[in-house]
Amino acid sequence: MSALLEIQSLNKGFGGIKASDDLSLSVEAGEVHAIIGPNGAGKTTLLSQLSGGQKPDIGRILFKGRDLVPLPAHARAHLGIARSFQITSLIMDMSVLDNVALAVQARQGHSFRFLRAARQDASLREGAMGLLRRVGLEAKAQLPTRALSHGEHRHMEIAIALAGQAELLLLDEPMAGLGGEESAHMVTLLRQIKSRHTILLVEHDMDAVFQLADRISVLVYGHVIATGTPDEIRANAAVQHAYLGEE
Amino acid sequence: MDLSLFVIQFLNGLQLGLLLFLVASGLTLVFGILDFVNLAHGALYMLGAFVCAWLTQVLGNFLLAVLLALPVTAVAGLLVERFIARPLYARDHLDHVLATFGLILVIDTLVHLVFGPEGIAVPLPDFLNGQIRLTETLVIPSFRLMIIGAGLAAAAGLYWMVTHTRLGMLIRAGASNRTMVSALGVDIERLFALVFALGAALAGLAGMLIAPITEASIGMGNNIIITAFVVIIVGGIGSMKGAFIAALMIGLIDTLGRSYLDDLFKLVMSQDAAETSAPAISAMLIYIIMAVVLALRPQGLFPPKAR
Amino acid sequence: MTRMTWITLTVMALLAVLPPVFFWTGNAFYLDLATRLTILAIAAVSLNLILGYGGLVSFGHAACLGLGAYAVGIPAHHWLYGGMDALATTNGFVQIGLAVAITALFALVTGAVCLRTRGVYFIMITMAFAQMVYYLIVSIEEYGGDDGLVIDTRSELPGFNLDDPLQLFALAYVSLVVVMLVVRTIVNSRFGMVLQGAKGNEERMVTLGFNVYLYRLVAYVISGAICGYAGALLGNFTTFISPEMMDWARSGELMFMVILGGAATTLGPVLGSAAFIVLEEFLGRLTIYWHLPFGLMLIGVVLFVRGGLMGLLRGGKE
Amino acid sequence: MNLNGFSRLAMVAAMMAAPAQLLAEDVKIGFVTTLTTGAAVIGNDMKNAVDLAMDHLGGMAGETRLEVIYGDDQFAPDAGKQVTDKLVKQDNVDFVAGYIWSHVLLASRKSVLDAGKFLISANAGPSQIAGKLCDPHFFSTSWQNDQTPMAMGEVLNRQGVQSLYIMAPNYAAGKDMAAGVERVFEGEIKGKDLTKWGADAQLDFSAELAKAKASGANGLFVFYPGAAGGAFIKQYHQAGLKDVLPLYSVFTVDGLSLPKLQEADFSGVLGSKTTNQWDPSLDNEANKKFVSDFKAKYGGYPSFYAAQSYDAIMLIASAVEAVGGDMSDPDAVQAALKSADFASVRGDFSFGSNNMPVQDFFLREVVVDADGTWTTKVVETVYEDHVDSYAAECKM
Repeated sequence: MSALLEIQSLNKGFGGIKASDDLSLSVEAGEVHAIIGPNGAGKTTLLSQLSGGQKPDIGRILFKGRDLVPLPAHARAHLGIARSFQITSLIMDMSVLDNVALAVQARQGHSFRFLRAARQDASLREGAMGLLRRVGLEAKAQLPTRALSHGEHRHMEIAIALAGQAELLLLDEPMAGLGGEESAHMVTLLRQIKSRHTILLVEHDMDAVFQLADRISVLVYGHVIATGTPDEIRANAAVQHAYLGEE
Repeated sequence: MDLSLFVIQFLNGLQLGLLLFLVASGLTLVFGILDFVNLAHGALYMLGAFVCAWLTQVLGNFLLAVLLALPVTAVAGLLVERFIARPLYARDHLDHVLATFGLILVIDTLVHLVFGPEGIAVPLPDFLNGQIRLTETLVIPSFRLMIIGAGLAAAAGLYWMVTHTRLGMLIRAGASNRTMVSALGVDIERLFALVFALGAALAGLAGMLIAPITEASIGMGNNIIITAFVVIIVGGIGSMKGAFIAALMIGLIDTLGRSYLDDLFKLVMSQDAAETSAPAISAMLIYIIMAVVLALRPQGLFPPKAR
Repeated sequence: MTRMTWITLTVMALLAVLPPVFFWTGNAFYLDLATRLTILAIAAVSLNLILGYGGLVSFGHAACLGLGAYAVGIPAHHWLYGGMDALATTNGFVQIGLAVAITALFALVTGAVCLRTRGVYFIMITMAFAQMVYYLIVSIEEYGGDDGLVIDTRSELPGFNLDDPLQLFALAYVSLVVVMLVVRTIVNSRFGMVLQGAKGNEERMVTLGFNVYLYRLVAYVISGAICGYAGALLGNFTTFISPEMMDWARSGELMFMVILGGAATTLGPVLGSAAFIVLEEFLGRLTIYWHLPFGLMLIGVVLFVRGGLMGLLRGGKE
Repeated sequence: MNLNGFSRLAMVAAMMAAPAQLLAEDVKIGFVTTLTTGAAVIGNDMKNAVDLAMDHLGGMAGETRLEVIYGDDQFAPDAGKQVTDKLVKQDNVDFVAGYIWSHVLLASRKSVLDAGKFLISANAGPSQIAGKLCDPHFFSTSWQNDQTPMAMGEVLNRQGVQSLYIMAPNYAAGKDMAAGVERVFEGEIKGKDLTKWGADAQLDFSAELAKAKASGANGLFVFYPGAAGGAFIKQYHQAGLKDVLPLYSVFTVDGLSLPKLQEADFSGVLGSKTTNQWDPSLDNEANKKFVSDFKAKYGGYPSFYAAQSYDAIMLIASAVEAVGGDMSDPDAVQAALKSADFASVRGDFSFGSNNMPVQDFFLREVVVDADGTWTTKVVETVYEDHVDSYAAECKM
């Protein structure tokens, strides 16, 4: 296995706080790599730097050997990186189907097409319906997005992330705010996805992380203090200190 | 170039800049802390001028009239806050712009109804009505010096308030983190109302200071409000320091542009063309500056720290 | 949706039929009012594309209206009074083509700068550019400066005599219908979906891989060009063009028309401009203090009527 | 009664025609002026004068009832044109009179003349309309813009003023006024400033006054009509320029600014000189009646705007009476207007070849009247029967 994503000495500060502190990490193609760490460890900031929402102060992000740092967010998406958001980031005024169709549209290339009605475009509609079927939201396709529950929104996020057929999925806390049954449902869904995509997963739900992840990195104050298989991480003293020692 | 003329024009520019600052500081407070776009801020400026002018005619004393007119404009600000701004805080800027655009029409027409269309002249006490001779060739109207003095005093007062008082601390905190302020258990509604009233009083004060020069006239606020917006955009919304620097900058550029641009233009075009295009181009200058500043720094010169 | 379609068709049919009836029954002034309304409705529809569907609150749209009018006025001025022979023409195709080209270019250049900013900065910088054009025109003595430009001759188009108020109205009306259909098509296309998506959630659209800036810029240019066309019609209608047309208050009125009628709807801007023009005219007849009820109404609409007139017609639900 | 179908029809037709005939006996006058914004102070003065003229006429021109419909131009040419269109097309007026502002008049001119109506300017007199845009159906009861400043230029020459600084608003009339004084003045022009005008006019003249003073000119010529006039005078005095840079103004110190200046006690304005074609102190019957009734009704001196508006209504009334209220023959009405057969408050009055007045111009001085009110009186006659400079350009 070769490294699909190689993060080298990333630094990012806000005022006096270091959100990323000499952060290095590599994600192998095909693995589910989970990032865990206490609140404020800089997990979301890391994802933002990967997807292009924020620029690192110093450091390189190599995706298939190419440095992403100078690229704007939309260009990174074209290279094959998709992201879901921790706080649900959907277009609430649009229907469920429209949200996913836009993601399909994005994959199909530029959208400087002014004439044909997008809502009658079979390639968009069917693609989007297929994705909704995969996440189990087929029946709710025509509803306005704001009418759906939180758990359903999380599933929509996954459908949108999948639409790009991206090699690398950046998932920011897909389980956040989900109840027990919904969580189980999400874990099943992610298991299915796992075979086809490389996933960088930021997650607080440890049960889910240990069920899904091939490898786990632990982030504390913007720095990776340990990387390893779930079993290795369970046994790691530094991790136990970071999580339990300060209680 | 005539040095004493330049000094006089510089002082004129300073005076305009300070008046702009008084209007812009209120605007940037309301904007920065309440996130409310108040186009009608200029109408409060006009209201200040009219109330003060009327009180001067009734009481026969300009300074007394200013003291009484200040709380009146503050109350006007409170009313605007309560009945128009407050229901709109949660809405987007577009709604703010439209509602306060309507408010301008309302206030302009009310002033026309109450005070008549002709505007009110404001007589000054004798000691403010003369001139001060700084050197043989340097003579400046004493009232204009007083405006400069009052403007600087207000700026200093604001600076002290923002840096040294509890209200100032809340204002600073509010500009960068609204949820934090409410988490501190501060009554955010009262804070907002207070800030709005303060902004109204500052705008009113500017109107009172200019009234003895230009008279209180309908629509005078529409003239200055756009310039004041330019000031706070250039300075960075919510930044008192930015407003101060940008106001002085724009006051000086505007005045010096009006003074020297036609001479400059005469070098490259006919006298007539220079005389008619210079005033228009000098009016354009401030917008050009704003566009350039925003093109280079989309958040203005002194953006407040992350919100 | 069918109900909305019916309402739209009814309103557009009334707008087609009533003005000529006024004209034939000796109320020529109401035909003029309808022509003005129709032309401003075109401008409002163009603004709706970026404001309603794109979420881009342009406070300088009147600049495009004015530029379009001057693109008619300046060639006509030279044709009448000489000078700048290359520009002197009354050919409607040239004048209108010029109006569309100039406003598209203006929108391209200013949009490229403005779209780098967000929120209130965007509102203010669009206004700043409009003010620049305003003062630029004021400074050009040849074209009347502050006093404006009286053009004693209208654009010449084959098959149309624009000096005939009925034909001018017909041209404006047909233009409005075409522009409404064009904007509707754009909005429903893939391009339009991106534009609306970016209004709803810019970050999401960027992460999906859309260069939102570029899509917005294209929409901005289209909107500006349509508004320039409306300006060319307006110049032909008034035969008097002044910098006043580009005043920031005019831009505010265009915004108000869109909001009053209902942003991001096909018919909304038309209803809004109709309501605006009719109110202005009839309140103005009642009292010279008509700005008072007008202003109060504006505030009332913003405070209490979400979704504008279209919202009311839909029966309150969004 | 037994009517056959035809006579029934005829009766219906007659009934429908009847109100039209009644209406035709009323002659309607549209009067466009500024009733909102700060400039409404001028518009109201003009409106007062029109109302007074209608009182004096008893609302009748001979046997014909007159009706006046006011229109507000909002101090903007496009709004002025719009309201003119409404008066012409909707109210179907026979005359459109008024117009303070040159640019409003220029914008509205076509709407009136194309409809075959008569246009009477009660104030604005841009050079174009006296010259190449002159029209048989256009008349003025005021002046061509250049004339009054030309008279002032003549005064300056007579007084031996060597050099001059000029300030005026940047619009049609401002440019004409500057051109007028420049045409006649024989000394040196040290500088000229045209300032922003309109609804958001520049009212703080600090930079310009400083320049004027530094220019070393012997005199300052200004034109600031309406509210701007008062503001200008105050700043002129606050800057202490009275002795350094004497003021020569046109249309700036008038019946509108003087009461406010008196209220604010700017006594420096007393004795200042201005030129005009009319003055409240002019000694003729029409003027005495106008001024005393105006003072009685409105409690203050009329301004020259009022005097010109009063004359405009009187001119129209004289023409309507001459044709016996029959507006069907435009040529007859035109001829009746041209004969100017009415008693103007300025005394002698006739129209030149371009339908602009041929009239005297006076030098006036600000004085205190017997009741202690500030007003003006005539010092001397500068021009007699003056014809404007653009009459030759008018091909009519």
